[in-house]
Amino acid sequence: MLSKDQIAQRIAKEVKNGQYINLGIGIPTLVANYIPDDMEVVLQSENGLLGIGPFPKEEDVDPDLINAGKQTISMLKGSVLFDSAESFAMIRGGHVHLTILGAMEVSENGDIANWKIPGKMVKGMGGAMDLVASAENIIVAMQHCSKSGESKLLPKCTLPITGVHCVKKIVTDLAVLEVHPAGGFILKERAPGVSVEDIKSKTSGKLIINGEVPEMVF
Amino acid sequence: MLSKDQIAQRIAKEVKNGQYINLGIGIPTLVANYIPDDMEVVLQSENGLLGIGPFPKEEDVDPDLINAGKQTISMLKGSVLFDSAESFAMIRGGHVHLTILGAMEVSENGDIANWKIPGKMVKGMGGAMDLVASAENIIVAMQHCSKSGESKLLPKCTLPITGVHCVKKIVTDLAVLEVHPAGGFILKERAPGVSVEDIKSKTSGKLIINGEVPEMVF
Amino acid sequence: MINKTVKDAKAAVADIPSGAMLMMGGFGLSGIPENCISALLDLDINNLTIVSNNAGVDDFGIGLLLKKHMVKKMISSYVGENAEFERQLLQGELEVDLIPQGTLAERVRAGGAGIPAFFTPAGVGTEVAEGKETREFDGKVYLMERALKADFSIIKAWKGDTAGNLIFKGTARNFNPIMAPAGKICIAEVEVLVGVGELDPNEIHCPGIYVQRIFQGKNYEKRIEKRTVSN
Amino acid sequence: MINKTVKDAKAAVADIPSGAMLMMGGFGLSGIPENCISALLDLDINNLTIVSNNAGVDDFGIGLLLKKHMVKKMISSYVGENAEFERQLLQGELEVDLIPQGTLAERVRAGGAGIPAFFTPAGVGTEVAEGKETREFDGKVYLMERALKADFSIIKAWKGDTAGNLIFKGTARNFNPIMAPAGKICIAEVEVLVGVGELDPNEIHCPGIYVQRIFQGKNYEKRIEKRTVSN
Repeated sequence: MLSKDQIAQRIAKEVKNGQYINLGIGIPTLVANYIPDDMEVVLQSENGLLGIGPFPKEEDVDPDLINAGKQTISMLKGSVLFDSAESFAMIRGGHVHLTILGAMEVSENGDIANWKIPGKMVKGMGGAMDLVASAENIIVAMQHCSKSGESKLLPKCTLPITGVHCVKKIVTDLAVLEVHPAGGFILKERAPGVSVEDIKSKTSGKLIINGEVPEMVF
Repeated sequence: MLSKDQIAQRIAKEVKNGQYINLGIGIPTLVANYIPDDMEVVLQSENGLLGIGPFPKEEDVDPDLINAGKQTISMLKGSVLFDSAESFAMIRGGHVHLTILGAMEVSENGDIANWKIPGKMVKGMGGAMDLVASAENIIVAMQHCSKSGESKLLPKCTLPITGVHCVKKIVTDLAVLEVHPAGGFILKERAPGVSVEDIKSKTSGKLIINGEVPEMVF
Repeated sequence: MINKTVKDAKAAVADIPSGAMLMMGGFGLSGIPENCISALLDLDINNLTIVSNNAGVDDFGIGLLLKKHMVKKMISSYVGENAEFERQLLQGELEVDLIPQGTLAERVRAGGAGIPAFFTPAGVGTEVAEGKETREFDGKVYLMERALKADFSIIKAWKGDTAGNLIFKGTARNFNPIMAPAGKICIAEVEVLVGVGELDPNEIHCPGIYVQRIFQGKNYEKRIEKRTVSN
Repeated sequence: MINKTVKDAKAAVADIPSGAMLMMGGFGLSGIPENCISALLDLDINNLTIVSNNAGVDDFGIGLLLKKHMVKKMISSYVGENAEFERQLLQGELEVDLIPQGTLAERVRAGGAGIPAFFTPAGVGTEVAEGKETREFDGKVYLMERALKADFSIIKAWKGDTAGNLIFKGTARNFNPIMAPAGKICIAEVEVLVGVGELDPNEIHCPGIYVQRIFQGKNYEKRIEKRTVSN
């Protein structure tokens, strides 16, 4: 089973040189730590920045410079600042190539649920619905099962959804899976030491297994 | 009969302190010369400038600074530059209070025709259709009759129209007229030396005369 | 240039009545109009509808207006940092309309730009789409969304001149410049107010035509929600 | 930062094929991509559709492309400065689609912003409305207009960095920044190309994310259409 950092590390391998990327809160944020130094990618923060830098040194903290998770950050050489309408024009217009975000559930047709649990306090969807409706490539980072052991890869989402037919790939603590255009999770890779049977038993949606499933390489 | 400059001078009296104004090409441009010095108004140029200044001195001519008529201009203290989408957001959103423009024909219900003559080369409407569809107050500056002596104030426009029910006031070489909400040109003022009968004979649309019609005062 | 200056926050917000529809700039606590929020707290008004991406925290920002029960309804994209908000919502004392952040930004932009409605893919197939017209363009389904306007938009900039031209700083820009034209009256508070001619016309983020009142604020706290540093 | 530089105009436009849909920035002759226009003239292509507010003059700007019969169709708001244009149009050698300037700007902006359609009051009741859906919102009638996109958008800025971030000068900004995101490939020529980090992130008019190719142009003529001076 992968740690959160290992999930992030595996996702970092999906990143291509020259991409503009939006990273959600949680595991996706960790992906930035594993992007190779020789790769030029630009991270977008939907509150109005292209070119997110590392967290600032204590003495450089600026309340006027935060990311979409409200954390203080820094800028890089070549960064750009803009307003919220421009930021989502960028996202909606497909200029951000890759969105990596967390999820509560993903369905076998690529629907994602990650914003609301009925009966619990609603916090709001923030920019998630815009992101999943727009990016050409959407990768979900999440645990394979909930804390109570229920599969989060389902035939159909049970929670209110954030977007339909949008998730392309899922990286969990157990596996890498792709969503088949006609429905179903194609098992692409196993986490080290995790068996196909184990993944099968923890995937409630349709699992597609084509031949030998390799172990992940980092 | 008023000269072009006198038409502009009379229109300048319609300008109110604190207004943002778009002036069309021709007589409307001359209006700027007659706005009193103690009045603070801002002229918008739809190619991307708020705060049009006077024509530049020869040595200050800048090809990167023109007005919507493609003339070289200057900026004022407090001017702002912006792109074409922002410029028309400003116009369409009703932030420009007053539009003054020329016309080939105005109808008694406030329609305006000023962009196209069938059979002649079409130049295009430029920003005129956006301006007349958006500004809360639209004043037309034009000659009362065409060169061939035909009235330009008509029951209905004969030329392709630029906008419907939009003209509020017309200042011609003969008169000041307001468009009645229910239709008709209300004769408000006569040019010095011009009789009501004269105006009546040169107005083909419905003319509404309420009592004594005063002579214009400049 | 037309002079838009008013004396202070108190003068700027004095005529805001109960039941008004307000837009307030800011993302989280960054770029919020602190001085105007304080001045609103001193007014005896309520039943406000507030359009703001977030709802502040319990003891800062819009949270202060919520605590005083001045707000009837919030129109936001994310309100998860505020326990008092949650309590009022569960008690039925507060309404909330949650909108995808990009849709919120575009609805505000449309409101200022004279666009009454537009189509967006965000929210298709979700509960956000309920009751809304959907339509297919080039094989993809979109929702029709309406423009948002307000009686007053209350924003915060870094620098401004007396004609209302504004420059923002860092990510404190966010919703501030797009809310300016969407309010019938836009009130802008700035950290630094300068005379006309002191800002470069090419560097202005929000043209003064959208701003009706401007003043220099004071005692900015600029509270940080999540101070994160690297070693 | 991602490096977007190409050697020159020739390299930037080399893969533009016959029949391509192009957007070209500029208002009148101000802010037009002079170097790219010259490089296009050296290509053996035709049947271009060009979205540009104007069509240049007989011997400069887009007029040069027209003279070489490279253009099948112009999508513009005003084309009145060009006699060759008129001749080709009357001869049926050229198509033209005339669009209100604000609608043109908003359609381009929508194309880049992922908005497939929107409503505008411009053109209601005129021949521009023919064949278009109309709709009433709050008692006023609007036309539905569709987004415009292009295969290539070709723009001109004053300063740019190697990551494609752009700053414009004066009213030469016009359609340039909004066309950048509306092209699948955006080519930007600049008067001054600098390294990343040399432009202030707060002063950039067009973020580099929209620009795929950038180069420093040369020998700018910047012709003036109407030189008007005061004494």
